[in-house]
Amino acid sequence: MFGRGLKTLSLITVALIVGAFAMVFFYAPNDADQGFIQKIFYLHVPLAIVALFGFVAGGVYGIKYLRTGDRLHDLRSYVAIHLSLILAVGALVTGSIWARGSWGVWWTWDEPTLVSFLIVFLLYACYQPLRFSIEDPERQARYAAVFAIIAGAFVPLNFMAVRMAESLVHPRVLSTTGGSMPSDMRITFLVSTVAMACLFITLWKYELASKHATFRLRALKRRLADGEDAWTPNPRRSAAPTL
Amino acid sequence: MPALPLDEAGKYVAAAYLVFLALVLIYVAIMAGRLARVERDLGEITDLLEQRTAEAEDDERETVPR
Amino acid sequence: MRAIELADVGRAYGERVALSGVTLAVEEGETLAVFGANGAGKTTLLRILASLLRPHRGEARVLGHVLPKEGWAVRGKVGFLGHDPLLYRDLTARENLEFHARLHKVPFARIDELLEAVGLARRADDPVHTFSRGMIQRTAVARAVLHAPELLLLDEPLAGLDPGAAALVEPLISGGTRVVISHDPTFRGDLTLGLRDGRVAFCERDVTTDDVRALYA
Amino acid sequence: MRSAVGALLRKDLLLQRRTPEAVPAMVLFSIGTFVLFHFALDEREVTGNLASGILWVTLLFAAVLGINRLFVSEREEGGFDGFLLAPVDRTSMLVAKAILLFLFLSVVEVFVLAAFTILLLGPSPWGPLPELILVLALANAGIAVIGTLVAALAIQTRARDLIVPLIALPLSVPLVIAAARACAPLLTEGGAGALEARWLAILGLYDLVFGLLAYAIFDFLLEE
Repeated sequence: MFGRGLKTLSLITVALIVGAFAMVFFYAPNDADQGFIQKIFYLHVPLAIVALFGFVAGGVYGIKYLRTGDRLHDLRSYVAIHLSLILAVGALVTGSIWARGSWGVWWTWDEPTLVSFLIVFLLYACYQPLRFSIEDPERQARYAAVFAIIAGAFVPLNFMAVRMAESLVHPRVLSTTGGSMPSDMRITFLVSTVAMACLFITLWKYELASKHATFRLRALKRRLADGEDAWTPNPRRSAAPTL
Repeated sequence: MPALPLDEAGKYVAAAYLVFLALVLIYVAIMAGRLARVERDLGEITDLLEQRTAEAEDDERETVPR
Repeated sequence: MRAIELADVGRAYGERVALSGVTLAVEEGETLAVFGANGAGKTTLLRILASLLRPHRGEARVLGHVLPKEGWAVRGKVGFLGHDPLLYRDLTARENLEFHARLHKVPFARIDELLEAVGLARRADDPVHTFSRGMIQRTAVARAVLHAPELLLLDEPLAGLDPGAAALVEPLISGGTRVVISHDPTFRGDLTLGLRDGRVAFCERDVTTDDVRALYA
Repeated sequence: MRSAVGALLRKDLLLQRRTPEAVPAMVLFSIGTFVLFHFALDEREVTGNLASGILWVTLLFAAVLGINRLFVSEREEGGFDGFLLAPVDRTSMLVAKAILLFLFLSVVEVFVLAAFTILLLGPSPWGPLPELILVLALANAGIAVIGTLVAALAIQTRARDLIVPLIALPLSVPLVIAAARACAPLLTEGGAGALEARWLAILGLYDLVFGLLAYAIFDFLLEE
């Protein structure tokens, strides 16, 4: 059921990613200030933005889980946060590389996106340990949803606070997205972001389909093995949700 | 801030995009591992099912001659 | 009205199924006696009836309210006495009871009455951690019946009590509708439920002591 | 709900008076941390940004100690069950515990601020005291709300002592940013600087957002 439309979506994603990267290198002009290194921007910022939305989506599915008690929502929330964590690692590493290339240091506290991401990453890195340290699957799902909601609300607040706190001394590309950024750069950036979002959705659906299939398979195996009802829970303890 | 020359900047840009590629590939590798487990589980289920049908046939054979 | 109606109630903790397929009905004013070896699901059943645990399957009605949806309506009408006395060790018996009296909106006069009834009037202002096991149990009984509940859920209410103390406590916990977990095979209620490995072994009005003993074999 | 909150608070304050655990530990911990900062930084006196930063990091770590203890008596002595059996609104537990944590922090801060002035702080904090109290109160409210949520989240897990600081520290980053930046001009040598309204706005927004959120979702942490 989660696999429906996955093939089309994958093809669209591939086309968009290839197109976006082609635009980055062959269409968008080099940045006037930073030169070629600014090409990292088209990777780093979409990664960060999509991870951010992924975290918030995890919170939204957390709310849905608490309202309905449907374990599938817990699964959706878990997979969204799990994938966003991976993208956040990508955003951190690419940001760090950009800082090294631009300013000669691996880390800079003057880039609010980067600093915020470190904080958000540190918070969400607790998500899996929290899940893992709760044995009862129902309570695990409930507490994980509460965490996802708190953390989801925390993301924008944190961004605001960090942005206010950092003095904006360095030339920052993101602040120019609104006005002075040349339109060909802006279009490239938009396409890259859409491509990244598509990649996220594809992987999300992919993992949902995979996890769902695994659960159904396990349930089938248990039923065949000892004739027990399908509601006998999964014998292996894990941070991942069980259905 | 002076812009980095292309040959210097190229390394960093390549590194960043490689990080992205590596992340996606690692993800694919992990999912491949999961797929292998699903395959194994499926094999076990098939075996169980065959075993069951074999037992059922044996039962029938025993009861029929009587 | 039936005080308790259970239909195919079950509950699992993670991988372990603690209770399954419990179906029974207890009329108002009756006593349900529950027997079973350790880990047979007695405590789980009691906690479900107290709305402290959510049943995973089946339908549970307590005092006419469906659990867990109408748990709020059941709360405050049941008196629960589990293994744990639910008392703060560093507070005195009176302070503990006052805390619960405030939560249940019970006048404080009732506290003195109950402390007198369980024979603790003289020790009422000593911290609970100085109490012996029997005294803690007596305080816990007072706590459970503080708000004059319509339904009593008792897990071995006389455990650790000497005959004198048991005689004091007995009148407080008899009379109304009750669910009593017991390990005394001679104990009898109007209805007797035997649990084995989370499943119903028997649930009848007439059982012999041998039936009950067989549960522990 | 008010009577339930009152009952819970009265019980907790009574317990705290009989066996003072959290507050003395938090105060001692803070003073110990100041001594450590003195040697680690090799400074006799601190002012401005540095002073504000030391104060807030110390207060936050002390708060984590209090957060860790917040629900221990409920869990170990059956307080959760006793509370859940009563016909009261479950959110009253959140309100009572958050007020309790707020009171803990306020009492601790009285001692800690005095100790800080004596041990490390250069300029006198008595001039800008009203502004300081305003910032402390706003930040305390935030820590109290988020601390109660985290404590309730962690109390039922197996790795409680690990989960609390791991979650509470990142969550309180905006609080520390705003509180430390707001206090920095107040603790500067040669006359206190003005309090910047934007930091107060962040603190207020944080309190509001997490207060409402906690109110909406706390029930789910108490079920079963």
